[in-house]
Amino acid sequence: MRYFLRRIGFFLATLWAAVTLNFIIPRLQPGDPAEIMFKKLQGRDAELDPAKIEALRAMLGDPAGKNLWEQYWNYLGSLSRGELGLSYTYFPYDVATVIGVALPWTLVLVGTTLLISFVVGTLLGAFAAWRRNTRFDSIVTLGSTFIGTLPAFWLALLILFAFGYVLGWFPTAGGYDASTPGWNAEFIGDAIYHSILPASVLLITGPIGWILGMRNTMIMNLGEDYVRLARAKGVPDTQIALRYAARNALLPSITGLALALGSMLGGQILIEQVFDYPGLGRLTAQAIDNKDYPLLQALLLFTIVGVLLANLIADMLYGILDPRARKAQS
Amino acid sequence: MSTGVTQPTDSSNLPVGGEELAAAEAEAVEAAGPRWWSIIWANRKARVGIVILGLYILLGVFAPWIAPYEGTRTDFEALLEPSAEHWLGTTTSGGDIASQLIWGTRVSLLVGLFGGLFATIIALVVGMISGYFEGTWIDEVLSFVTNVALVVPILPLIITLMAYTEDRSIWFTIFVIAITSWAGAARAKRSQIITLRNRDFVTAAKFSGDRSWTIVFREIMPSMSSLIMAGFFGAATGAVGAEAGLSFLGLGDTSSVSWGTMLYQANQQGALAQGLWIWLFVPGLALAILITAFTFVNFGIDLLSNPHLREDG
Amino acid sequence: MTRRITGFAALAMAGALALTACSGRIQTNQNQPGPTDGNTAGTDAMIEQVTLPAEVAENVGGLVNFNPFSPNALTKTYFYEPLMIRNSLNCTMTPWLATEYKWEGPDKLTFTVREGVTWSDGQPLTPDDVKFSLDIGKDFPALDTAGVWNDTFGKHATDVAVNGNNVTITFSGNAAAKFDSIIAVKVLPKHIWEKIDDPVKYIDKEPVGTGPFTLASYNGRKLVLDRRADYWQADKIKVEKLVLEGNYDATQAALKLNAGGLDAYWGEIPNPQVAFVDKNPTLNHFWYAPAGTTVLTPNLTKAPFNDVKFREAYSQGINKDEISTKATYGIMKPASQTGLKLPYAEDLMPDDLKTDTVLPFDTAKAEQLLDAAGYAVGADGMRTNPDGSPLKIKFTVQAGWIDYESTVEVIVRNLKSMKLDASTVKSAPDNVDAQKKSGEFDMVLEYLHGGCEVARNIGSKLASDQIPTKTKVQSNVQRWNDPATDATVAALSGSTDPGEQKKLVGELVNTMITQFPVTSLIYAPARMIYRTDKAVGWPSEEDPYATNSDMLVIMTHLRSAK
Amino acid sequence: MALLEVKNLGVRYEPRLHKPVQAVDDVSFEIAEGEFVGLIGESGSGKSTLANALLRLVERPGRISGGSIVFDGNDLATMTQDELRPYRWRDISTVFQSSMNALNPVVRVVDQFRDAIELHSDLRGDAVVDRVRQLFGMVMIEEKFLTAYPHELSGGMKQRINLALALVNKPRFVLLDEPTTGLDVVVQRSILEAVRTLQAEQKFAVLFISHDMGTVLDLSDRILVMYAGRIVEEHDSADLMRNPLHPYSKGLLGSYGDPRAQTVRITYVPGRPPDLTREHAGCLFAPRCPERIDRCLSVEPELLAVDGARVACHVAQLQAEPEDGVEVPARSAKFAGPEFVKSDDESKEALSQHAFLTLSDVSKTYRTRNGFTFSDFTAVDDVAFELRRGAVTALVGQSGSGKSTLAKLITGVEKPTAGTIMFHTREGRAIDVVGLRPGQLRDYRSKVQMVFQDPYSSLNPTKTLGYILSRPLRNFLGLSGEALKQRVEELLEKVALTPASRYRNRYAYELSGGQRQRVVIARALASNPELIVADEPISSLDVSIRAEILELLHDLVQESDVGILYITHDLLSARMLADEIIVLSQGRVVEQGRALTVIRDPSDDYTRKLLDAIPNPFDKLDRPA
Repeated sequence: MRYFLRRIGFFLATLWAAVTLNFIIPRLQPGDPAEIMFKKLQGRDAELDPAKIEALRAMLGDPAGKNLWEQYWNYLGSLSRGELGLSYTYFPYDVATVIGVALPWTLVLVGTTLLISFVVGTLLGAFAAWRRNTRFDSIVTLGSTFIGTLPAFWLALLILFAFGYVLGWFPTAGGYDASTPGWNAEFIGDAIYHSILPASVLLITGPIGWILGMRNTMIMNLGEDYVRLARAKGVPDTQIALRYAARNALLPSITGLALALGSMLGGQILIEQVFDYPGLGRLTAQAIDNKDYPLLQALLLFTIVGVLLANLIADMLYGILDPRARKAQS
Repeated sequence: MSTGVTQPTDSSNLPVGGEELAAAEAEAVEAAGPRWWSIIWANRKARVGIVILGLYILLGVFAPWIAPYEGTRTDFEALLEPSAEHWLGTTTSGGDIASQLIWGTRVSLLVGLFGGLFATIIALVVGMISGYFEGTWIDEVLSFVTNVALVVPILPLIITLMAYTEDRSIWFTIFVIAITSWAGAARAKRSQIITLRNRDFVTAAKFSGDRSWTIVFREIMPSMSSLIMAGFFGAATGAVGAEAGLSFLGLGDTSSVSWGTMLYQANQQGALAQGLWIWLFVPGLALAILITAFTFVNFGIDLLSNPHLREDG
Repeated sequence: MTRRITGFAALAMAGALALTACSGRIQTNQNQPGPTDGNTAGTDAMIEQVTLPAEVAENVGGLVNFNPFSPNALTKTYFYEPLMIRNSLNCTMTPWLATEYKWEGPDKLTFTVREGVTWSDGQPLTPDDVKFSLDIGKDFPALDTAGVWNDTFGKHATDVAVNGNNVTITFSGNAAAKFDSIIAVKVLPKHIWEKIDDPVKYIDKEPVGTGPFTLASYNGRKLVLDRRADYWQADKIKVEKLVLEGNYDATQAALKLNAGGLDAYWGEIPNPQVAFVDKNPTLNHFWYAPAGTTVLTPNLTKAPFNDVKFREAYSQGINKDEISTKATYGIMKPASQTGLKLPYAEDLMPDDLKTDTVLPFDTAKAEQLLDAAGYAVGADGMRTNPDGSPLKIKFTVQAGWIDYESTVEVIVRNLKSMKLDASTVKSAPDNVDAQKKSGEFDMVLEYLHGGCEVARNIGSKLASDQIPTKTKVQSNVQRWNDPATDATVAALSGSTDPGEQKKLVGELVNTMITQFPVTSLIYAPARMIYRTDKAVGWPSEEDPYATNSDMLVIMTHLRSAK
Repeated sequence: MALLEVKNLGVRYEPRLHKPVQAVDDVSFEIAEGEFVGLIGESGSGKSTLANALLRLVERPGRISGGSIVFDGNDLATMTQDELRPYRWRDISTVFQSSMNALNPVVRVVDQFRDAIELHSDLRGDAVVDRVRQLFGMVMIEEKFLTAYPHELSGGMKQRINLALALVNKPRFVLLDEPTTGLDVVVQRSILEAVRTLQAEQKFAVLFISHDMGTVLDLSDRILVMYAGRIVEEHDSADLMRNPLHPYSKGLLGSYGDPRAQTVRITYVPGRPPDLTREHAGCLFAPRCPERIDRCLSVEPELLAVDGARVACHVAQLQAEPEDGVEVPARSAKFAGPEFVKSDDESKEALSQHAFLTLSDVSKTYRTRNGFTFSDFTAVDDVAFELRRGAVTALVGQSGSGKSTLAKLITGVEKPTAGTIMFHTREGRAIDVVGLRPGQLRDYRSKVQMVFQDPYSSLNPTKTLGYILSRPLRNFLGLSGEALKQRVEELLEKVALTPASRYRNRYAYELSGGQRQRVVIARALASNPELIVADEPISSLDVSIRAEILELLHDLVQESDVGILYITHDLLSARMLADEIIVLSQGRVVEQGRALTVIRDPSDDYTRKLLDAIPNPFDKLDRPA
């Protein structure tokens, strides 16, 4: 009980701090959204037409007009009512709608690749640990170390260059093309076709962390006495690997997965940028670029709540999976 | 098996007696277990990492002598093919790619060194103090700050902070990277110090009349050196990557040449469409190899704190 | 983040760009590159489909909105039409929904509304629609993009009246300078828009317009428009299907163009000659019209930039040819110090100014002038202020604007060779704007608009009421503050007499070439990159009937290539 | 035929980074069906490696370098793991040393039995649970713990369960590797009782490995003594006590004394075990051996039969079969090395000193919050006693008896919830320890110092000994420069780390355990304290060197007026060092008095229980008191 109260108290306090930071950070940036929007619309080299800028200011509301406290209270007030405001960029759409459009793309792309990476990575890591110091292990660890160090955006550029431009096998931008979004085969096929390149980048770089994490915990677990005892018991190797070492080594990975799923809501800014993928990451980049405060705040809030909830879930999951943690919590 | 215990064997006619035995014991204390550098060096990956890192450092330090031209020079003819004058050709704006690459080493190493250093220092101070005063309000506050820093999405934060600055110097990049990337390490150090704090030698230091500050930074911190080193290299790896990512987004210090800015320029100038693959490929490769080197060195450092991972035999 | 906005952003100007009421003269520039063969022929056949880049950059897909006031309307060009369209190069006027206009004194403007125009729902266009479209900005300042109801550039309107086929706007005073904004006002169907509670937040999913196309489909990514057979000038529209799709970066755009996935593009493609034209010289073309001038802008409130001799001196030592090469692959030519877009605006040049007004690159002369003005070389080999204090110049440039960065690189190198201690500070574009507002900069690059009305481009650049304030970016970034110039600008903006205009422009030009408030570098482009396998008749230097900001006009010129 | 025949077994570690080590060298022995054999060895003797080799659990970089392990006629040493599997747990099972980790922490206890049962028998389902119930009964664990997770069990319970687990398939041979190390004396006792009973019932053969001769002698038929990877003596246990042949065996036996004697004498083996990574010639024990002859330095002794036993010692062999021209000392059961003597008279004298620390009615209650309710736990309950200058007072009790809490209260680390603690300084100043503010506490600590249990964790591994010793000198005495250096060297010499200049710049990890503990004592002495609280200072040291530390502490008290509070669970060592013994149980003082009186004539049941739990090899012999 006390544990729960503490967790929830922490959750709320962190949420408040994050929400406040979330309010402050976008406002640290210089620039007037109306002017920025104007430049965006008119192009870099354009006549500065005061009439148009004024009209835009009137449309978006002038943040310079109110003092920060007032803005802050309004912000907290509307947050508590669940109002996130209207996006500047997609005016007059409200940010929830905008996020709603981008969310499925990120969820599907990042979620799927994350799960696949997790499964593949964990299996490879476990196997590498079990076959420690073999050729397989060296290839997996060395390979994943090297691939893991490749800057993901660069890898994305190379893949885009090779398969998108040189070979022309895959589209170079976007989430779909001619099809109409919805539950129809044409669209799903189209979306999958477009997601192959970004997904491949995420699938190349994704499993690395899981591989190394799993390998390390599993190697440590293999040195534990209960694994030695299992050997002494005559438990067959595969069972030792799976039921003893891997099962226990999996615990941190599973909470890690919960956390990763939480932070997934932030999208993959760089990758989505390179592939021009219509997900939350690109949306975040746009919002930053456009000084779209309402959208940016909502996106950051979304990510923060995602991470916090994931933390909460991870804690509880750990409690369920590891009886030791349960005791520590009570 | 303890292998650190030693005993002399050149026992030529040893009489039975305390004094001489004591003398023999005194001799014996000289031999000790393997030193940390030999543990690291013995690991093949770490060795490769150290060698590569060394080469990069040489390249960075001696860039003015190694690079054919100044990295910022752009007054060559544009789009030259690789040749004796321009080993990797020139960019669309007439920069020598090879020179930019070599000079870029400096920026990445600088970012790695100082970004890693600053992040580690922040993590260290916050983590150490928070951990040592676990349970007090100091810890509550610092842990809270750490946790908030952990949940705030880092990349948007960095981008926002970078966009805020007037002067995008490399030092500001380093600063921003450092203040956004310390939290995880601080948490690790906090939990480490909580275990160390209850070691007898800490209590002993209290009994020796040492004050909290001395205990935290002179007694406990040196025991965490492998964790700190690992944290440093981790942070350095992150910093190098972050700098490249930021530069790639056009938020870097464009007045100095770094691999990230090279990639940015290449991407902006349509290197893909113009087929200038060297321009795009080489900086990323240099970056990847450097990060690999960092990671490999860290493999070696991990062995210090986690003997399980030592690849004996 | 992404710089891929510039292309489509220029397109967005189509519905918004102000045109001025001064006259101009078509000139062809023989120096401009870009082959034009294959662009002039054409048949009367229909063009099956033309594909252009999307007008919106930020497209998460599915957020349909055609409200022309929304920043993110999927198109602002093809549904709602303006009253008249003016070519920003040759300044000719094309009547559109209005057939005629007439100033009845500087405070009364009358348009004659075209007859026989129908909305896409079959209703006829009425003068009431025009009145409604002008009035809407009164109730909703956010929709007053022409500044009809406020005092920007001329006095505000007091009344809009319908009289038969005529719509008359009455102003509280001289409003001549508002003309260009007013002709660009989008005409809305009153019978639909009058029912909308809040047109500012109105999400327009089924647009009813007078334009040449109707909405066929939108899948969140690809906007397909169909030709309207009952368009009022349907005979001029040969394009059966117009597809607006994709916001591309330079690389993708080049690829799409080369592959035929895109028929025209007006964003930046570095080195279009190599990246595009050379790949198929008969079909691939580009034309970069000068839209304005990139000017070196010093901070005139600071020493030594407040010294005209200093400004004159360094202006001699800037290598504009190299800037042209490094920043634009030699496409955009060095610009005239007059601030006028030459040769298009040649007839506005004072008659006595027949010399080449592009300042030559002459470091020796610059140094000589600096010596003469007392900027002596100090012990460290760098020049000092006349009072002996150290002289340092920080050139602030928008980080990430690659052509600007290249330009500044050249300038700083030039300044150094004049023994001036110059350095570059690359700053976020937003920060550069902040500095322009606060006046805390030494030198920046600025854009000097090359529109038809000199009062609103060179005039704005030099008028003291256009000095940026803490909260507002305005044109007079260098902070030129001269009552005589202000008087000239005021006279010019209220003037309708060509002779007087030319005299007044001459005064502004004189200020430019003798006072060097800013130093012209190279022309800034209005790009048009296109292929001619499907459609011909794109604007070119031989036929500069429009720029990329007038796509509606271009649509009426396109003819089938087959 | 013997059940297990080990012949010339060798295990070699060949790590990449270190020099190779022959951890087990040429070891041969036999164990008959149903026989109980003890294996004695101190840290680093290779006994655990031997255990791993017998179970074929040696992992890289170690390997079995030679010899055979014949079990029931089949050589385990050369089998593949697959061939070996049928033998595992059905014929050979084990109880590991670390009871904490041998059970999988995330699996319920019953399921850990299940796989052992199902792998090797036809029992399934409820039959398995029945069998586990039966085993729980055998080791006296309640059935409700069947579904518990390991962390919910106490250390003793875990080890009982491990024992039950080892017996699950009625094995013929059980290897017990230090099964009671780290457990409380009383718990230790009960587990050994369980082993004894079950072995008597089920007649499985046992190899019982321990560092503590006391526990092994008690149970075993036969003893193997291991030193530096070799068996140095093999002897029937009863005879070993009377006639130990190897000097090392004598040294081990000499470290036990009879606490009831008027004057207790115990010996210790000076020096440290050999570094097996170095080349050696001759007998590996020779450097520490008081009976050494020249031959010992050059010729390595073989394990040969002597008087019905086997011993690897030239002297013992020569004593049995003299050789011309080689002189050997006369046979003696006593270790001829240094000896520590404590007489009751000293205690009497010490107790006449006046008290300088007085505890009156001291209680300490910890409050834990559990949801919205609180539960109180009284760690120290109304305790009163006095400490005397120049005297050693032992505070004896099991873990949880409150003795460590008392130490914290006395040193000012924690405050009592009730009662007073008064400290009278040499200068006659009275300090109210309870009322000390943090600033004053520091000053108080210059008078009260601690010696910790684990010398491995109480010395900072990153600091030189010189630094460690300089801190209190600098902080409390304000010494610096040459004076500081000199004082550091004096301290080192005082604890017999000579020459001091050699040690000053050393690190703790370069020292042996005994040496480290001497440094810890030196540090405690640095501030010239009036009271030293020694918390189990010898319990983590090898048995053969414990007396050395006791002697050092004893000498301190004799030489100065410092008082020592000796905290221990071990009545024997309390008797060895202390003048007065205070027995604590559940936070209360249950017995208090002169050391010998408490030992000889305990008035409390608890004290008697503690006394019974002392593993004393001499219980079996009728040694005069």
